[in-house]
Amino acid sequence: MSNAPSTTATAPTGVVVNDFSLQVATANGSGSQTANNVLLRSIFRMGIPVSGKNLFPSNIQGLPTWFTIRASRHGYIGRKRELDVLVLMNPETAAEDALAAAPGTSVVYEKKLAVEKLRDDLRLFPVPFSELAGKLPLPPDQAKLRRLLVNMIYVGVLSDLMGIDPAEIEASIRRQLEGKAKAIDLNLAAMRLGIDHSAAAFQTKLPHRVERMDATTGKLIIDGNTASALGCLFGGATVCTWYPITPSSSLCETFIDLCAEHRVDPGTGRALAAIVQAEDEIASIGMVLGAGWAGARAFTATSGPGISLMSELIGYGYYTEIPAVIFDVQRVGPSTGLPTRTMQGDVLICHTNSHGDGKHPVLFPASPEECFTMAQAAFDLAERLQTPVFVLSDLDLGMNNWMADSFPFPEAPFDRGKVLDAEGVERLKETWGRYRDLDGDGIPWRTLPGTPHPKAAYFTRGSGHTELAGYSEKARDYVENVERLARKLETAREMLPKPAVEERPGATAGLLAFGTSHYGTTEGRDLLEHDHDLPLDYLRLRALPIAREAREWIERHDVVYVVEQNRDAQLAALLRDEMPACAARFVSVLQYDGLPLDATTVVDGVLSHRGRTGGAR
Amino acid sequence: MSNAPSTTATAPTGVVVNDFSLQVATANGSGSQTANNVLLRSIFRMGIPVSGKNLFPSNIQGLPTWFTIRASRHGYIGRKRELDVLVLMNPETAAEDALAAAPGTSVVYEKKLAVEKLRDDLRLFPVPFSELAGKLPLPPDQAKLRRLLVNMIYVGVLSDLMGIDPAEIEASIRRQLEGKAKAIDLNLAAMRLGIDHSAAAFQTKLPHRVERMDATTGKLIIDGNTASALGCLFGGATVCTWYPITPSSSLCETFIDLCAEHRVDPGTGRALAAIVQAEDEIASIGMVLGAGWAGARAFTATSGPGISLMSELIGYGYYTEIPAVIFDVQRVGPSTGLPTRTMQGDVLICHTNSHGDGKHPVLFPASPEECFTMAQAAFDLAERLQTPVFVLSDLDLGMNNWMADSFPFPEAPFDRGKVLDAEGVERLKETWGRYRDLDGDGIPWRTLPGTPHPKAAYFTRGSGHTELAGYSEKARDYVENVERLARKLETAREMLPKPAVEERPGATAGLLAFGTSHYGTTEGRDLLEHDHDLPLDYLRLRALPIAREAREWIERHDVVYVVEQNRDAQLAALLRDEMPACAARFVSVLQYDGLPLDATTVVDGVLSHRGRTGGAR
Amino acid sequence: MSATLPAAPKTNRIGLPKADYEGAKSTLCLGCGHDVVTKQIVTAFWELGIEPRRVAKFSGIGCSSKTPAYFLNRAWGVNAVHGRMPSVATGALLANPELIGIGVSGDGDTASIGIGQFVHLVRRNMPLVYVVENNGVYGLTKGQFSATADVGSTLKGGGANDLVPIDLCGLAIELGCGFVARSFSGDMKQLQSILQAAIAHRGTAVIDVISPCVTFNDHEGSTKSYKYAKDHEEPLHEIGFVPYFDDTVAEIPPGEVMDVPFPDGSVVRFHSVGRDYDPTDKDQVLATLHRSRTAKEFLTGILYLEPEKPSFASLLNTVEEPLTTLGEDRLRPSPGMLAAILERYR
Amino acid sequence: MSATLPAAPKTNRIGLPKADYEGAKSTLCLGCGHDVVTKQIVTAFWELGIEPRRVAKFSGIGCSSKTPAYFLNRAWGVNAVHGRMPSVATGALLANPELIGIGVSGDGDTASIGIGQFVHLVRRNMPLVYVVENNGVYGLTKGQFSATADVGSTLKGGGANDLVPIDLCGLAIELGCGFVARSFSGDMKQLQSILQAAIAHRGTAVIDVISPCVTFNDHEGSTKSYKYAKDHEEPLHEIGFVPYFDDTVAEIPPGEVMDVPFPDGSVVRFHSVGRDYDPTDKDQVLATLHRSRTAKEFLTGILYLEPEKPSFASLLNTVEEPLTTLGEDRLRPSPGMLAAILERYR
Ligand SMILES: Cc1ncc(C[n+]2csc(CCOP(=O)(O)OP(=O)(O)O)c2C)c(N)n1
Ligand SMILES: Cc1ncc(C[n+]2csc(CCOP(=O)(O)OP(=O)(O)O)c2C)c(N)n1
Ligand code: SF4
Ligand code: SF4
Ligand SMILES: [Mg+2]
Ligand SMILES: [Mg+2]
Repeated sequence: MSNAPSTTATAPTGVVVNDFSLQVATANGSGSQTANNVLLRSIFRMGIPVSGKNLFPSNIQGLPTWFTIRASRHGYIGRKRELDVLVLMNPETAAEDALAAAPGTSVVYEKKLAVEKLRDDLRLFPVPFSELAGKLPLPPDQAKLRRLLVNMIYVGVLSDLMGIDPAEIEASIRRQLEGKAKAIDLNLAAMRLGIDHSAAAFQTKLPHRVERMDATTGKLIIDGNTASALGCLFGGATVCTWYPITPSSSLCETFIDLCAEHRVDPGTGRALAAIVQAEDEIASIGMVLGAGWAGARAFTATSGPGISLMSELIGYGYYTEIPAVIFDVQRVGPSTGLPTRTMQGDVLICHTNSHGDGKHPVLFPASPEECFTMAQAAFDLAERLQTPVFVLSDLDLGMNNWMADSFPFPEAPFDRGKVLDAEGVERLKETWGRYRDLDGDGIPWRTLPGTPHPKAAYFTRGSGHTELAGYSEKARDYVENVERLARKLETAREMLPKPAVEERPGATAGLLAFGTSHYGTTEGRDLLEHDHDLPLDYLRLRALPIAREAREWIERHDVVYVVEQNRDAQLAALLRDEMPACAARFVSVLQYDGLPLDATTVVDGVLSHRGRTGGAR
Repeated sequence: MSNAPSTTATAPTGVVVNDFSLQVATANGSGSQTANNVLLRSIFRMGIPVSGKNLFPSNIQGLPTWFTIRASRHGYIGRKRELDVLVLMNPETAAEDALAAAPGTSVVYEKKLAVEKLRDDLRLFPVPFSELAGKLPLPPDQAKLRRLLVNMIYVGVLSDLMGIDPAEIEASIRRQLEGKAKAIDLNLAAMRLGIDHSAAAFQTKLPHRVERMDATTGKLIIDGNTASALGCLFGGATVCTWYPITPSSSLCETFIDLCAEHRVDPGTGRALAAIVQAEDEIASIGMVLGAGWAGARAFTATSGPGISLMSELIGYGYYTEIPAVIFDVQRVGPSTGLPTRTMQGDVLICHTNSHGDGKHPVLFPASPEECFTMAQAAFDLAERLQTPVFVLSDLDLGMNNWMADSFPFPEAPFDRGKVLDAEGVERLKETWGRYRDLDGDGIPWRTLPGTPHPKAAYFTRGSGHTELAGYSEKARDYVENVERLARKLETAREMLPKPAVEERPGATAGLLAFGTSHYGTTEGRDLLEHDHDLPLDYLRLRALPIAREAREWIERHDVVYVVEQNRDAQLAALLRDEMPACAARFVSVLQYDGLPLDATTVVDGVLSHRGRTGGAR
Repeated sequence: MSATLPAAPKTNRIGLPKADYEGAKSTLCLGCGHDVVTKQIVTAFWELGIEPRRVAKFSGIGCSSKTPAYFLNRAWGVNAVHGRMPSVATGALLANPELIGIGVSGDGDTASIGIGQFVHLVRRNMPLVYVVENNGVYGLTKGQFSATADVGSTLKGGGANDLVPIDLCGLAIELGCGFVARSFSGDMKQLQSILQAAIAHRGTAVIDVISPCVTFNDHEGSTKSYKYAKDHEEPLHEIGFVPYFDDTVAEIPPGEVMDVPFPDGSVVRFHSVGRDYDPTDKDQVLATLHRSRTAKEFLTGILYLEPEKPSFASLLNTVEEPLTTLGEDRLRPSPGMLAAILERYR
Repeated sequence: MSATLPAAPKTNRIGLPKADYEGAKSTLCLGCGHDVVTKQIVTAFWELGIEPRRVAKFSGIGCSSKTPAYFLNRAWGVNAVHGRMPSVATGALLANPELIGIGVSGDGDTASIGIGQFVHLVRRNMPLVYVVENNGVYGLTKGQFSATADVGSTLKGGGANDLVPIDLCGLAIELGCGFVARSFSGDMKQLQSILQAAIAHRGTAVIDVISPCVTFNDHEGSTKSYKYAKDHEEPLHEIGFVPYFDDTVAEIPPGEVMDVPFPDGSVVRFHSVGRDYDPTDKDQVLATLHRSRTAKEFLTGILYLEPEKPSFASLLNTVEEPLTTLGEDRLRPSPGMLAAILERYR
């Protein structure tokens, strides 16, 4: 076995431009986040579609962490299973990572880790990172800072090896460390150290190159939770209650920051929003329901365990018809599961939440811009439909950095739904009842506490009630009420965001995805078409219950591949129930290993089904 | 309009023997319960199949209550929608009840209520109950007691009008009031007062008559909760934790009483079971899981709101693989709903409980004897499968009095499942891992805390873990683990109670029911066969996930009518997901008004579907 | 025909008759303590002349929790789920701070399933009159012991409680609650003064009212029966509440007097009944309470009072108007602002 | 080659080396207070010579709640869900009363989401050593304030807490807990004695250990930092724990001494450090605690001790052996008995 590192290896056979997946392996809390974000942003600033995914442990310091940057001139920003470039900084995982790499993978690594002893079929770039860091002009007591700066050295190395413009790196560092002059200087020095070392040490560069293009103008680099928080801000949320839980915490924390800046009453200096860190999730949802009942736009954000805990009160909100917005940033369940991995595992529990009957509107944002727009839509829908509305994001969307379209300014006024003021009560007082369906759409009219009219008040209860909100155990009152609630869901169906559809002429089978399954699915679809001559139609579901358009689309296809990130094929189960006549057409393509869905899963899933069914289109 | 009461009405056109539905309308807390039970038991003692259903309000005193007794020489003991005999004692509901009665209904009523002013198409039997009660030999300060005894007067009246043997009434009173000599005497006096008055006042008796037959020998009159509690006693439950909630409370309260009698260690006088009234449902299930983890047979009983609250910990129990038995005595949801009405509304939430993926074994007892046997089976299954097991009863089964088959003594020893003692650990120590599938059935081996072997201990966590119970966030560990859990559910499928099947030669359609839907469904099936010439096969599902036998049965039928007591057709949804190829065959027949399912619902449901589909068999 | 006109009904300071403060007919058992408390609540709001529409009523689940339907029909009410009234009330009152919140709960609803939310409500000092109708049992589920049942108190069917009770007043004081009272549904006058003072208090006001369950816990052997409470009640003081709008001097018997003023100008006047008791001295209060527990005394009165304690609403420093009424103009930043924010993500 | 044999490892009274009491490698941050507490737990069980397999470890969710995996590998452990450790522990210990239970929780796990179960655990006096590793923040979710954060304490990123903290010790004492201690992960000797005494106590033993979060709450402005705790710690006494099997006299400095005996013959010996403090006088204890809060003193020691309080296990009066081992013979009534029972339903 030759242990020669790649400096002496043969030159790269072919150069690949703007199409690679790069993974940096470090330890949690080692400060690599800044370096990785600088890397990401530099590529973005060079006009190349890019995304960054942070694979971090459920601990605070010391455990392995991997950051993956995907650049794609084709615009693919989902996770790619195959890695092209590795940066190995963590002694704990270096061997395992190196051994798992595909032959030919380029590996930049801390020289001491001696990866060359393990493999001779990789392109190896050993770098004496800690030695280099020792050269940084720092007083000896700044060992910790030195450890941080090591990370910026690999940024420099990659700049040289891959052609990332140092000017963009510099600009990114300046932006990232906004105003901290000393830190900026040190980081720039570290970067240059990396560039210089690499330039001298490696004549042969990486086959994966970065070249300027123009595909990111006007785009953002942003995570979904920030986008959702912005949606709440622009959507007029005034009450936010939360209990910290990964991966949802940053949604509310960002909302707090945004409110500190944008929700201060100019006259009095007082807050235009009430934000409460509750004692637990049951209290958060209780407060949201109280606020929604009083007439505020209220939301909470949580993840699976929080949804489980909220179940009783969510059912209460459904039956009492109180507007509420619940962001579920999904992580891997069941139970505590893998708190720092991604999953689409709460589809079923959210749509059918609580005991007894009940179905709830669920929105599926697939991108930061949809987090922004759907957050706003959720408040409109919750107030219009008078019911809890779920926004189902996930860790991948919520916490990772995505290249995103810019966010449109919302021109439409808030839809506050059917609220009667004193005048309205006066006008309707003979016919109005809190739970009476005056319009045939299943949605009753409500009044807000405090409305100055002696007939405006009503009583809210989670037990049986009449149209006039009186207590009732009568069979007929109950049946009429829950049938109206079912009718209301049909009304919702027409109001919810419509599916996004892409057709291929002649395709009789289609792929159906939602949320972040979009990325692997669309990329897989392209691969199926180009590499396997298998064009497929595509529908991205944007809400539950499914729209008429989605039903019709499904009816038009012989086979519908339902792509989900959970074991139990939860969406497929709901679709089979919605469309029994089409139940057998649904073929599940599943990934549930906690990693974002990749195109290979989709390609393999579809092809293996084709194999099973004879390969017919 | 003639106001003539039935004493002057024409004689009954035809006598109907042992086939009627009788309803007594009183007020809650008025003490009619004793009288009604005496009535029920007297008919039972005369050898006639009978059941009693109490329709009571969610309050303690003063609101309307209806008690229905159904006697049927054919053995039908489900609810009958059509009532033959009314006893109207409650001024609050008399008019409404009378107006709702079908023409020809026999009505016994407190004379003061003047029902004759409302209808002339009923058989009317006015009785001056309070006047008669005045004649009872009671001191004047015993007004309350007098109000109670009024109820025994209507028992006497009905005895005379319907032919209920006074000797059996007397025996029933003696049994009901066991040992309370004075109370027995007074009740007997009240009964005789009723008999005598009726004999004198009404020459024409009721067309519905009671005649001795021999269909109840060896049978019991018992409610499902008592039967379940007995099942827990004989099933070896040693830890019971609970939080009161209608309609489940009596299950645990009976268990407490049974333990006081049968679970006292003869040597020490100390308890052989720990029973805790917890502070809420989250604590109850937490304690059950703690006890199950330690190796005890532990259970809790609750209803829908409790299940919602328990969701987080149920998912924990699933993922950590801890035995637990949860009785859900269902009531009407969503939310607080109708706490004193019945429903099968928790099928979905129980089977798919909690966030993330997860499916749980659910047993469906349909009778007291199944409450008894399935309670025991649940402990065996929970320990064998190492997972929470649900026993899904409902208010109708749990709280009403049913004629039931006697309970078989359980001869088999407890199945404590795969537990390794010190010796076992020693033997397997090289291969054993807490979550390792040594047998290929998805079920690992566990050790109990305290086992004296240095390698016996392991750590239980709701987060990701390896086969050796170590913490893990690795994709492969996670996937292998949840796939094993899925495999375990397949093992469960084969172990769970098999469906009960009844075939009709040549039938290509079938009825599928579960739990208390059994009664209305089988009666409806007979009606469909006899009155509409429509023989149908029948399958009663006894557990989820469904057995192979049930799948095959479904595959053999073109149309499967799935009868459920909920709005959302929850079981049908699960079946469609289980058997996509058959999804379109499932036709739902639903009743969700809080009343026990009746045969008319089934007949109407099937016929209207037949109408829709052209009436083909 | 000659007939005198019916006398115009008596009205309060905002011109409303008492009937406008009543609710639906109670469905509780005849004689239930809770119905008595309901009446006192009606009277308190009426006497204070508070517009019914400004009141928001909250409860959990239980017989006690049904009562908000039985008072102030013209106020909005929420019958939440079991034990979660505090969070629902908190959300509503944060959303609309103009509402005057009153919550009614039971000992099961508060001390058992709801103790967590109770603790955090008190910790936040959310302005809410929190009445616990304490009967030591779960009435609505037919008489099981709750967590406030005393050691040795028996169930109707026999069986004595052997777990130490949670003393909600002691707990609230220890948690820093600024208004903690205990009363008895049989002591209407005292309860009335306490309720009025509680309504004036701008923070969480905990009132633990012993309110006997005549159906399940009013027997010999119960320590929450009418008889037991009557026999053992020990008022700490007589209480007079003088609302800010009242210039008449409160009619109080002679004796030692201590006035505690409220920020709005109302005054709670304590008239000693022989005891040396200072309701503003926390340690003395707790020690007295503990002694009384051992002595099986049933102390009533405003046990602890600290009217100036900052409430959660003030800590959050939200605008004075209801958040519910704010429109796009106040809530939605401008297009330019959106552009500026997004610039950070390029 | 000449080499001396390695010295045989030191063993405890049941002959086990300390290594047999250790756990998996910690994954907490370097310097986290929780790791220090872990070490003391290892030492305590080792010194007391308790068989590891007899110990049952419990926790909720949080950095602190991870620690049961880091001690006593040979004991069974349960990492439950957030805030629900008390119920899971209760169930396990009722099922098998031979187990010695120790629970480790965080301030978020206990005082926020878990306060309800904490209150009821204490109320039941379920035998369990309940260690709260209190750092005033949610470590695992990156440093938000918990319900024990002091007023005025700041977050790392700025922002001060303005809600009054829940004092878990004050609460436990008010609820009648028989063993309430507060300590500091930096005061290893005291913590060791407290842990040993707690393990000997047959009821709930609450130990609130200030255990700094070096990553999120160890800065200037925090009142739960190492520096703040060190600077403000005020031990109430020195504590010596003399286990029942130990006949050597505990080494204590001269001064005033108070011995509190345990039912098993162990003794907790308090050595006054100048203060007049009686840990068995509840009112004095509470008043001292309240005064110290106002004075911003950080009192440590066994604040309150009442070793004879009956535990839940004894109230339930279950058999002494584990319920888990009982078979059909003890649990299943006879066929005749079934027949007799059923006869009642005919
Ligand atoms: C989650 C949940 N668990 C249990 C119940 C059943 N339940 C209804 S009321 C009640 C207790 C009420 O007791 P308390 O609060 O003391 O009120 P009271 O009836 O005594 O006035 C219980 C346990 C419920 N409604 N919801
Ligand atoms: C139901 C639920 N909600 C929220 C979380 C997220 N979470 C994990 S640990 C934690 C707080 C831990 O704080 P603390 O108990 O003080 O422990 P520390 O990390 O500070 O030691 C939270 C909120 C969770 N795991 N489960
Ligand atoms: S059961 Fe008790 S608490 Fe409930 S209404 Fe009747 S008397 Fe009142
Ligand atoms: S984050 Fe804080 S509490 Fe958690 S391990 Fe690190 S130092 Fe300890
Ligand atoms: Mg009560
Ligand atoms: Mg903490």
